[in-house]
Amino acid sequence: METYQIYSLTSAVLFVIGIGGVFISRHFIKKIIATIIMGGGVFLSFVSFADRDALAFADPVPHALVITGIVVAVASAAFALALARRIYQLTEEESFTNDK
Amino acid sequence: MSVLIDILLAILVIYLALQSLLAPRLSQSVFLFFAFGLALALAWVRLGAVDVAITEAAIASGFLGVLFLDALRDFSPRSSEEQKNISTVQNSRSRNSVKSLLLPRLSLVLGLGLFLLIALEAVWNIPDGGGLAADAEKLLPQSGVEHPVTAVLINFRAYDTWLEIGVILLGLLAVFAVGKIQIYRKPIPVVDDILLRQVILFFTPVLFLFGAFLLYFGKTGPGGAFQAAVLWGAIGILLHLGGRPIFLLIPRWLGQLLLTLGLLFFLILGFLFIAGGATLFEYPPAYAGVLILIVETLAAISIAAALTAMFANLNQMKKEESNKIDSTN
Amino acid sequence: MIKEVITVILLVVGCFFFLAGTLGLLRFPDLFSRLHALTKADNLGLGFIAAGMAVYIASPWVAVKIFFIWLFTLLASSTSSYLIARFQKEQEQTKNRKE
Amino acid sequence: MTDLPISPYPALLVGLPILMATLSLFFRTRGEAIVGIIGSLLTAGLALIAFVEVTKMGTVIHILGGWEPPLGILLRMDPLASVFIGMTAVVGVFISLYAWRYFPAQEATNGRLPLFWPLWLFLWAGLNGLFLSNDLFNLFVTLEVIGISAVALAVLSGKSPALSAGLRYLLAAITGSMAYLFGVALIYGSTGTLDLKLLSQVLEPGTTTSFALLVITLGLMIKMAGFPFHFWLPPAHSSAPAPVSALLSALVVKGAFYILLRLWMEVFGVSLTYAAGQLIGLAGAIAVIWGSWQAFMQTRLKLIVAHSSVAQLGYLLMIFPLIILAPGVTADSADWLSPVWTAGIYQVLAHAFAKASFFLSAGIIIMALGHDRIESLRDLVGHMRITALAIGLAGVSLIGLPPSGGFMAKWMLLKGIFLSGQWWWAPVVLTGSLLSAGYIFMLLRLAFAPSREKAPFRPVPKKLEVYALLLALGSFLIVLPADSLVQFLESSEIFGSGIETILEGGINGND
Amino acid sequence: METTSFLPLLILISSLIPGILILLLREEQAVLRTFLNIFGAVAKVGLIAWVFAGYLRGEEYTFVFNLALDLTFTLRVDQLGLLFASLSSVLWLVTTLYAIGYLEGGQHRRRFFAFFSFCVTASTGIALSGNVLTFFIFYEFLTLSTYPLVVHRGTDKAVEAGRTYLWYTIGGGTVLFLGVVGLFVVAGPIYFGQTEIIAGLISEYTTQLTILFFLMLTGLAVKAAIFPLHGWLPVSMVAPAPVSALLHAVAVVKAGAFGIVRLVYDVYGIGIAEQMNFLSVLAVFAAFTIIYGSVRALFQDDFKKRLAFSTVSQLSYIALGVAIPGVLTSTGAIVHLVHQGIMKITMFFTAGNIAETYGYHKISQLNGIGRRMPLTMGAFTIAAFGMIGLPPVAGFISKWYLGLGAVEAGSYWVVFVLLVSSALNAAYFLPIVYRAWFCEPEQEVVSQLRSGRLETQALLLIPVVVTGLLSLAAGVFAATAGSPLSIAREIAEKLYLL
Repeated sequence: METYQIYSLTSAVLFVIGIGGVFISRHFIKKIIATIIMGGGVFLSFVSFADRDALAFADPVPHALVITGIVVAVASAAFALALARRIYQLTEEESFTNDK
Repeated sequence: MSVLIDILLAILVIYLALQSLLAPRLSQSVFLFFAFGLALALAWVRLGAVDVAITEAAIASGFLGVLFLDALRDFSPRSSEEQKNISTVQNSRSRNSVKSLLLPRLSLVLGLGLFLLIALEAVWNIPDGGGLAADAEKLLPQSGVEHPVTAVLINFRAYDTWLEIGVILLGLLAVFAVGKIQIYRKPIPVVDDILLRQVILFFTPVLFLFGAFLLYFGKTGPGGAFQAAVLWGAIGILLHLGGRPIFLLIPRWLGQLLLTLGLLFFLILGFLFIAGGATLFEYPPAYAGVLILIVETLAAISIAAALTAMFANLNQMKKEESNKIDSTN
Repeated sequence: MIKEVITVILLVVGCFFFLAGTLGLLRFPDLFSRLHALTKADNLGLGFIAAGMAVYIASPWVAVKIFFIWLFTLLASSTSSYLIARFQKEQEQTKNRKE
Repeated sequence: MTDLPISPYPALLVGLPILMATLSLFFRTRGEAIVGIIGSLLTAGLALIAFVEVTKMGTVIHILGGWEPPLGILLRMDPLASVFIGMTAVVGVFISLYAWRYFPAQEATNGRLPLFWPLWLFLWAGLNGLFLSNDLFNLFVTLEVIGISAVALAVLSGKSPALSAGLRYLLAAITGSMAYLFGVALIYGSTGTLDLKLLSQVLEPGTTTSFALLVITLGLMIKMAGFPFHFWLPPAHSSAPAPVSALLSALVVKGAFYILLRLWMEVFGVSLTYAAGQLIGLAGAIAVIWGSWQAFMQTRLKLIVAHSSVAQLGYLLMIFPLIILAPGVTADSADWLSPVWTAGIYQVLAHAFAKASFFLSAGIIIMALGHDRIESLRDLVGHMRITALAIGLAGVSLIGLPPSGGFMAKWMLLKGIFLSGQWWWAPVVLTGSLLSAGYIFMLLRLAFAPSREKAPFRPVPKKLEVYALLLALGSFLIVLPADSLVQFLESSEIFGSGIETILEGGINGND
Repeated sequence: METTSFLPLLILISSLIPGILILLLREEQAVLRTFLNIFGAVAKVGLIAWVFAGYLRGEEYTFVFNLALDLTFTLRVDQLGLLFASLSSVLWLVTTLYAIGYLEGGQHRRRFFAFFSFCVTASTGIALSGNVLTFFIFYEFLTLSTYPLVVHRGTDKAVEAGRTYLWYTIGGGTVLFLGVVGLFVVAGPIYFGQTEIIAGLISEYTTQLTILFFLMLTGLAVKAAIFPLHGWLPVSMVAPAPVSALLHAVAVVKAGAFGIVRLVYDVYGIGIAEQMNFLSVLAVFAAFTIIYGSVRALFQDDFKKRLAFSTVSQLSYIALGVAIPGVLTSTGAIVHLVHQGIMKITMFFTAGNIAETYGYHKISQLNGIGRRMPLTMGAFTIAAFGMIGLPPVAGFISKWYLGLGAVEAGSYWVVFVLLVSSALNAAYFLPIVYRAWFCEPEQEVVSQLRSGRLETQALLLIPVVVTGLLSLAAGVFAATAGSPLSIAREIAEKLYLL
């Protein structure tokens, strides 16, 4: 088993955990964490695929994509957090009242 | 040996991810999430993606973790799962609804399991597409920088990066939109703690220098605008926590300039290239190095400002009633 | 050879302190003593590990960098535990006043 | 690829709105609005110039940074993209004009909503970027630009129902983008390129490709509120301020549809099966019936309109089973393809105009009544005839009665359904039409009914009503240039094409 | 189809543009509105007369606009279309005058007259449409433009009637839509008169074409008020009298009947329709509707309701005529399209006049009304005699041709149906006539509308007299060239020559 294979499998697991978390978790914060975990899985898969050919010059494109992706994901997560906090501030709700 | 480390790390990452979602208490969730981010950063290092590791540790784990921690002050210590249990005890009708939720939940979990199996199959059998390493290596000398990741970010795929800087500004605007901009202009109480103040004063130049180093080093090795921006953003956050909200101390126009500088400069530069007959973000090869450094610096300033402002705004969004303040037991 | 031995010894000692600190975090009764265990033991543990790494790499520049890493961690962790303690104390005071 | 004419317009179409958005941040409320409206007018003008350019020169490209794909990113403005950009410009400029009057008029009740203009211009840039993009990862970034700005716009009012709906929307949007991005990672890993054009040449069928297609489709379905994932749309669209609802419904959901269409047609042809098309069509069909029925059951105007969006988007999904040919049919012999494509384009256009108009009218009614419960619409015709007319016209287009654009879409869709022999979709189209007739005429009936109060409607600025009416008329006027529009689109490579499938291979499931 | 002429489009525009302009006017600008209305109506009659003359000289007028792919918007002038177009334009002119008088001082007149114009645009569009698509477009446009007229009064009852009206017509429209698209798919864009297309396809696509025929027939039967799809017609007579006149005589029901004529004669062709036994089904339903409508009419005391059920019955004469193949029955059907329009509009005008002048809505209130409103009731009497089928009024001609044709075709049961329905017609119309002329009024009521020597307002009186005379003239001068009968006969002969 190569290094990249371990992490690419991990990435799939993380992605699924994230998806499950978004749907199943109730608390806003946990839903947001779940999206980040999902993103972590996606980014891990990008880089793990790039790591396959153990060349001296690794493929820089996925690295750049992942950096971009992480920053974008963080911006959305910060926004989601702001929404969650504001909702809590106004209504004291920590999760969506009617499930789903 | 190295495979063993990787397997352990992979298991740790998965465990932390699961636990941060399953932890009964919200604070545990957030701390486990911190740990998850750091473990993931280690995974990046194992995969040889040092740039990504720095970004992950700094932004996804660090900055976002700080935001989560800050949010913890708001939400009640008990997680919603427990609260739900309490309410079901009080109300027998909603207990039925919990029971009726069980079946869809179960099918969802089963579906996810199936999905996971297909996903594993898909990533396991992935054909080797080769990637763009050869192209990037060939064109690297023309890009004006020596570090391929920076070359891709600021030159080959500058458009994505420019949009991404836009997304950060947009994220800040979105946070403002939620909080009704006024909150952000509210003065915050000054912390009168001498130790805190001194430490912040000590760290400010250190962080600044380190950020500048990362920025400059990005030309040749791991580092660059985003990593530097987080460090500089950390300065802003520290100053804010220490009772010196920068955006209240500087004039409005300066704040706006700081926030938009990177995006605007990048864009106007691109428009100038178009006016000169080239395409957007097509650096003249002779000046590429210098221009990229300027673009990176300004972008880093803007991103740092945006991160600071995001934190400042979120930080002031706390619930006013004192009985809601979370005590750490 | 000797370098490796020294490295291993330093790392083991560092790990021991970390373990002790973690044990303290888990076992001590109240916040203050937990903080006490955590900061003291962990900072020391980190120092040993840093020293071990410095010996292992044996380059003066890297050694300086590692030293700075330790120094910053020291500063940050002590300040933050100080703040946590202060926050806890304020909380207790307000609670007492209310009662 | 790179021998196509190069034009600066694609880059300007993304750059200009962001430039104006950024500049508008330097001003306070009024100045920001002025910069914003100037920005929208400039962007719309630019879009029209670019549209004309494409009609003259055919597809134009812009090689960003001078780096050609696969390493660089290429913006491509083909007829299909230019029609979407043109639609965004026309609808966008009317909504901008409306917003320019609406927000000052609403200041007393809603307070100032200062961030509308920069967010809207960001959204516009994101949409233009999405339509122009030719790169899988860049599409993700534009999707995020659209997603964040759309949610931020939706929560502008700052009221708790809007925030709650917005968070739901945002989480759905993030989940959708991440699923999409996972597919992109798999595609990049297995081919080493992100450029759509190159991908279509190198992509090979296999488990990985099929799985990538699955997650990308699921992600985009979440974003466009396709049937099982429509839950976020009605609350988000109905709780936003009126111009924002119009933007979200008319334009934003179309972005995800556009990508889905492009990817299925241009890239994933190799791994599509007949069954995949039927499944996504089924999702569309359920959305049509369910959305229309839900709309029929609502008692608040904006909720009716929002649920109707779910149904109308269902029609768009019903395009897919018709373009994926059954095994044994070749694209040359499939004479239903061009009607189906025409139906798709007209459904997009007619829905954009009609729905934008409808939401703007709803905004006017809320302004006049203070709420949007439909029983208070009594005697709308007597008091606000322009708005009543706008609602009537937009409704007629939504139902698909002649001579509206919606009629053109339904006609072509039915024709495609019959010609392709997939007659089982026909009852869905008709039932959907009848149900939508049900809720539209429920509104009209109330609008004509006598009022129980003396003066139920507060006066509203007339110009607002006129903008809504013009948009509603737009959903009719688009029929006039249909012939030349279809000819123009046929010069686009994918327009009128079909996916040929073989019996074996590819994915069998999609949900 | 080679030469494109804008004349047919101009005919449509002559009422569309006034309609749009009226919508833009202010409510108070009554004079301008009236001018626009009358100008449009006169222009339309003039244009149609011009086109008619040109057509008789052998000129062709076709307007083609390609929408997309093979969807073409086509307006074309042919005899049948011209006949219907002239009927609607002439009656529109008359009804416009009547409506101006009827609605004087009423509310929302701007909306009324605007949609009134749209409605006539739609019905002339139906008349002039050259292919199935164009026909369908105007057919739906007619539905939409009549809705605001039906609910014009804005009362709960009117709104409820509007709802019934819409459900029937939109439902019918949807069925028709399905049929039309299906026809497009099977046979391509069919122009009216190209019956050879279907004839060539019928052996290959028998099932499909049969289904499509009945889908379209069902869609059209809604507007033609054939049992059991007639439910909307009696309900929607809550609308103002001019609207009822329009619905019952000029536009809506005629659009349905005209559509059936087109479907059988110009799309499928009489030969195919007969060969496939489509027509016998239609005949049975039509015959049943004739009797059913008459029987229902017999038991109505509300004047307008009785007229409404009478319409249900009378309209099916057209369908019945279409359903019995033969030159004579076709002539009867086509000419009844015109005759029924003229006579029924007279009757609705009468009902409107009485209601406006004296406020009477029930037949039992009409005792002695003839002495107070001799001209109105005179016109009504002529029309009633026509409906019953007494010579020399117009209705007689249609019934005569229908009966003669039925005998010729050997369908003796049709003659029986005609006789029974005539008897029933007499049974529900003659009492009205009798009451009006020979019963003593129970009390003397003085109407405010009665000004000077006229029995009611001039604008209400003139139209009813004109249409009454027209229905008499159509019968008396039936034999002369240019009369509806002669045109109808020409059309029918052409049909069977093919």
